Amino acid sequence: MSVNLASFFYLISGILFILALRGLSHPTTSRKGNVYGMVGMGIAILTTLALAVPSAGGFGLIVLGLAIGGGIGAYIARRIAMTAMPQLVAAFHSLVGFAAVMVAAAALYAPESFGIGSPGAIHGQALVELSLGVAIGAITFTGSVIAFLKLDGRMSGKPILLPARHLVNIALGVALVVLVIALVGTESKAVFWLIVLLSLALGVLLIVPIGGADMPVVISMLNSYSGWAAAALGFTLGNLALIITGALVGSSGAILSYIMCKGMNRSFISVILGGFGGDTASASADDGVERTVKQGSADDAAYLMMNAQKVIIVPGYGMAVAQAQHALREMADRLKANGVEVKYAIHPVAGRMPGHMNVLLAEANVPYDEVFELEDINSEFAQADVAYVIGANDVTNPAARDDKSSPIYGMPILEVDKARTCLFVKRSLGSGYAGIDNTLFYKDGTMMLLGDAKKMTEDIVKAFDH
Amino acid sequence: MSVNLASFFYLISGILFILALRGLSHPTTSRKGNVYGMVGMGIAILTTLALAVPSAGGFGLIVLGLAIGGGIGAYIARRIAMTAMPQLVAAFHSLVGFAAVMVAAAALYAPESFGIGSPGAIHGQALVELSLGVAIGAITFTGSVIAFLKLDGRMSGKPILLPARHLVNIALGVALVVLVIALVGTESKAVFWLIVLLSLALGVLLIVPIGGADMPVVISMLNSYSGWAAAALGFTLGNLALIITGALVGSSGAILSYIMCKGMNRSFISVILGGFGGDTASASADDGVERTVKQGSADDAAYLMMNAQKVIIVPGYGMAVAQAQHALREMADRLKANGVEVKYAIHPVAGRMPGHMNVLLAEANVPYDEVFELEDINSEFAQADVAYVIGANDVTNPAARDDKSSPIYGMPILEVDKARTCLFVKRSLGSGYAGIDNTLFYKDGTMMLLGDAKKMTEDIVKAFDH
Amino acid sequence: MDALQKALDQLDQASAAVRLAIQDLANGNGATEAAGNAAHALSGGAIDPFVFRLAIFVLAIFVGYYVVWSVTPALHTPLMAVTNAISSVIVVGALLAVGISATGAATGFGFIALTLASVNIFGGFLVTQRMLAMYKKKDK
Amino acid sequence: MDALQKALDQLDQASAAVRLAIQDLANGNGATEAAGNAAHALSGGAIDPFVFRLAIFVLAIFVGYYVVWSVTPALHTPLMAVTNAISSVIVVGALLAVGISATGAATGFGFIALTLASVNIFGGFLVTQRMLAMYKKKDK
Ligand SMILES: NC(=O)c1ccc[n+]([C@@H]2O[C@H](COP(=O)([O-])OP(=O)(O)OC[C@H]3O[C@@H](n4cnc5c(N)ncnc54)[C@H](OP(=O)(O)O)[C@@H]3O)[C@@H](O)[C@H]2O)c1
Ligand SMILES: NC(=O)c1ccc[n+]([C@@H]2O[C@H](COP(=O)([O-])OP(=O)(O)OC[C@H]3O[C@@H](n4cnc5c(N)ncnc54)[C@H](OP(=O)(O)O)[C@@H]3O)[C@@H](O)[C@H]2O)c1
Repeated sequence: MSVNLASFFYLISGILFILALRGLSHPTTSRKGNVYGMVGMGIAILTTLALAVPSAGGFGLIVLGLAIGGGIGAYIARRIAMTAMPQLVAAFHSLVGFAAVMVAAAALYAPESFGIGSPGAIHGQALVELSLGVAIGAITFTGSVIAFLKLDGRMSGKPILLPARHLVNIALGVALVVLVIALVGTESKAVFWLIVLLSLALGVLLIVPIGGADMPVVISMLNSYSGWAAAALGFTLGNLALIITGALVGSSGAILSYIMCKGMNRSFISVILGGFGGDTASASADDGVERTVKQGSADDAAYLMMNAQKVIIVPGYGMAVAQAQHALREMADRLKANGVEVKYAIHPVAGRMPGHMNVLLAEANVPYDEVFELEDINSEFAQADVAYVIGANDVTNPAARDDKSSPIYGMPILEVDKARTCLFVKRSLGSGYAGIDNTLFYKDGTMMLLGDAKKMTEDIVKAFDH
Repeated sequence: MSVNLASFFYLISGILFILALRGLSHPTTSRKGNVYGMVGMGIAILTTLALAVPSAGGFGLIVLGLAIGGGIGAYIARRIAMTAMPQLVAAFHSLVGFAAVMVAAAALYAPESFGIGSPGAIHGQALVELSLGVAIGAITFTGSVIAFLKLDGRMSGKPILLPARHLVNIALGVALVVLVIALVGTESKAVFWLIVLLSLALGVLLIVPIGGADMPVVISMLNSYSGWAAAALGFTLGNLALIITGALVGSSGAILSYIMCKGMNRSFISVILGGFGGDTASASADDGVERTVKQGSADDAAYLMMNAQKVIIVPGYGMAVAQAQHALREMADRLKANGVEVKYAIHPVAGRMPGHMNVLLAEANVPYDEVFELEDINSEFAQADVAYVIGANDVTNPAARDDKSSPIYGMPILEVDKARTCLFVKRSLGSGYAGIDNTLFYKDGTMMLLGDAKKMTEDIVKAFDH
Repeated sequence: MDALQKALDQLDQASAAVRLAIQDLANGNGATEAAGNAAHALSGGAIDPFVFRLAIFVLAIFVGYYVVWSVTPALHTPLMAVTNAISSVIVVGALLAVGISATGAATGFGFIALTLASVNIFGGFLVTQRMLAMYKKKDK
Repeated sequence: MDALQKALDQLDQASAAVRLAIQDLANGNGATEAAGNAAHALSGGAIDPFVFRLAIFVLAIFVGYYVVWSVTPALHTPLMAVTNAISSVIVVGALLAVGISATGAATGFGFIALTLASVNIFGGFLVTQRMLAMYKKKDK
């Protein structure tokens, strides 16, 4: 295949990736979009094979690699539980990081294959590029691994605050810059692997001080970085598909981080500096006021909701933990069958990743046109008889609206306190991820339904039959 | 200046043009956006001068041309009445078309200056490009001139339907293709000028059958075409600014045409084939039913509005014709001073160009946050006491909603008939641009205020004082 | 003259051939080198600028699509005026014709194009500015 | 060998110089030609591909910005999954390493990269597809 034709195909594949993201503007077009993405990837792979025709042995290896990787990928994709999406994204992400490191290493060991010079005489620009790619790739790798462990609960979500960590990080950063310069000067493989090592360490150190629930921001951020790294690699390879993809992924990660930070009313910097959340110590409980809590049973809740005209369901992280989405859907069905109007309200940072709740509800067959975003439904709570808050906490906390001294002040909330009755399904009176007491629990119109979200919802469904 | 640096600057200028359009997403950012556009143009011009340094004589000519053209442009921009915007855009547009023809001619006569070959040996690709540019440019020129004449009222807005026009146009088109091939083969200047001549004729023939009020669609369409032509020229010159600008202008024209056609519920093809509108013969009046019209005076209107709680003003083309925007603003001020809530409702195709009404209202100092688009205000008519329809007609015609046989059926309308009282300010019971009788005139809640829009509005303001 | 030109051409070719042979010799590995060349070509050296321009053009259409749809309808008239103004960047062509042209005719055409485009540039941007200056918020 | 190379270089230069002289002679108009050359350069022959790539990169960022903002929040999780999948287009680099590499180490690295990227490609697109298949409208 001629180089020009190949470039043309790479361009097409880049455009198909754009169309893949574009499809996500609506559920109905999203499926077609995903197909565009797959076709784009297929074109990129076939074009590369046609351009630099591999030897027979090479071809065998390629098929083997694709088969092994593809098999594992397909297996995981089929089996993974929807509630584990945040972990999965983190895990996949670490793979991209490691793959980038390996590609950079391959380029260093066999520069002729990449057209960037010959061993011992690699172009300077390419070396700079390589080291950038490898450093960001390695940071992405370990960072994502930590994020995965924290999200998957294999590691405590608590921020681990090492002493003098900022200093250590800065020192590592400076060392990396020096090493990169050394690499460009010497093209030494030892220096290269030293860069890899330091970057791996930096990835760990950067992410451990960040609380578990901030991991989505971290993943998005690393995603964005890896996008820029891919684009840089694209410059070296002169590959249009890679340049375009890098820019897309880079923007996507940055925008999602921004959306999350805005949803929490926190600055990106404060997230990255870490130390937030995880410390469930509620320093706020002792303000001297005697506070009473109205506790209810599944029967009470069933009675209240059956006699309501409009119920708004507010799911949160607890619903995901309890896997309560199917029970919830059943409850809603029963209510609807009885003429109750049911809607779902989703906060932009409910759960542990953007869109987390939407996926779970979709899994439970909740039609997406019953699910509303914060801005679209917030005004309706005043007309609702019941707000059924299931496993959500921070995203309903009125302190964000009313208490200027609260650390979450300014974060937009779902105004469930405007509903006639507010039902809270959770296991305790404990606080949410932000570690802040929710005054709503002690309000007049609130009834606490203490228990596991799934169990409680199932009990309510049973109570409908009494 | 090195070529690479120049390309870089052209890229920057292209990006500044993107930012110029981006600024228009909101009035507050739009002014800065316009400055970006100017800077982008400045960069493009200076870069060209630095790259291909002109001789002293050439430099003198350039300054002269810029001074003459710039002076005229600035003078026009300062003096033109806001109501004449549609004409002005058409006129400016014809200039771009003619400039494109001249640039193409210059390239043919002095190909070395453009780096596309030497006289008698111009690259084939460049010749194809040139002829494309010159043909589209010439069509844009005469087409825009006709559009200008129709919009400015110097030529009847009536569609001029020549016999066998489609046949003639097709024949001209075929002849053009043949001539382009001949030009590529021979590089003959005579053929070039023949192309110019035929294209000029085609421009006239294509546009005369189209009714005056369809001219905005025509202008947008020609705008879009000229964008694609500019992009093509950009390919030949290898000029990034030109390629990017061409794509932007091309998209912009196409999207505006689409928006207008959708606002009228007509297909683009039917607009281009022409023959619509202008024939004010109302074939509909004689349906045998005796119809009565309630006519009112300025005093009646003043009384009604002063005692209203909410008045929605619906301006249309007649307001522009009558230059009634300032009087209207005064009326609104008086009403607001008396505690009446006043809002403006703008239909996407009210007036004679997209956004026409908004500019006029802005000129009269109406704050833009009192002005609403169709989707945002249509539900409010039901709560309004008075809809004050001034010089608008088609955009309120309920036939578009209710009468399946009407030629405008399906066009979205402002539902002024939902308001308690509907006041119509116009000079007669005649129809609007679409030539369709408006049944609303004969409805119970309607009161006709027959007269010039400006005069009537001023009379109402005077009546407030009685 | 033509003969001289031809001879030089042949000389060039010969020198290129020798050069290639030396390289092969130096590497002692023709096959890898060839594959490397393909990859190197992939790295951009040999790509026709047309492909790049096409990519830029296509991406600019995407940008145009999104950027224009995000324009608020209230500003559609200024949008038409400003696209008019920026499309006069065709003045770049006119500048080339006037500044460095050889023949009188081309200079003349270029001068006309320059003058017309200038009307548009100044007129377009200024009238847009005038319009935009009128859009005001309600003063509270 | 080096000396031969050098000699050939000089030969090339000389031939280029002669060629230029002939051209000037033929035109009899050095100045115009020079200006023309500048314009021709402007027409792209000599532009560093880096500039084009930069343009493509910048425009793609604009496209990315708009395209991602237009993603509905309900699909932000699939968005993360699919960006993950498409960023594995880095597999292109892995293919080069495995397919045409000379040294064993590079092939090994390439193979690892290829396998990992494949996990991502298949896993990413398929899990996205699985998620998207779940989004349903209310049936009327
Ligand atoms: N989504 C994102 O993209 C994102 C990104 C960054 C940060 N965050 C942060 O994550 C938080 C999300 O808010 P949220 O309201 O969804 O969650 P939350 O505030 O963390 O509250 C979740 C609640 O669920 C309850 N819960 C846990 N397991 C449960 C079970 N099995 N059954 C019943 N209840 C259970 C917990 O209370 P008990 O222990 O009493 O049961 C907890 O209070 C916010 O603070 C947000 O800033 C989210
Ligand atoms: N805006 C665009 O971009 C665009 C594009 C393409 C087509 N169009 C078409 O243009 C039309 C626009 O609708 P529209 O409602 O604004 O206008 P319209 O339907 O054409 O009606 C304008 C009315 O204003 C009245 N009028 C004229 N001069 C007047 C004066 N001096 N004082 C008072 N009244 C006066 C006329 O009635 P009298 O003669 O009785 O006074 C006429 O009925 C639509 O049919 C639309 O499809 C618009």
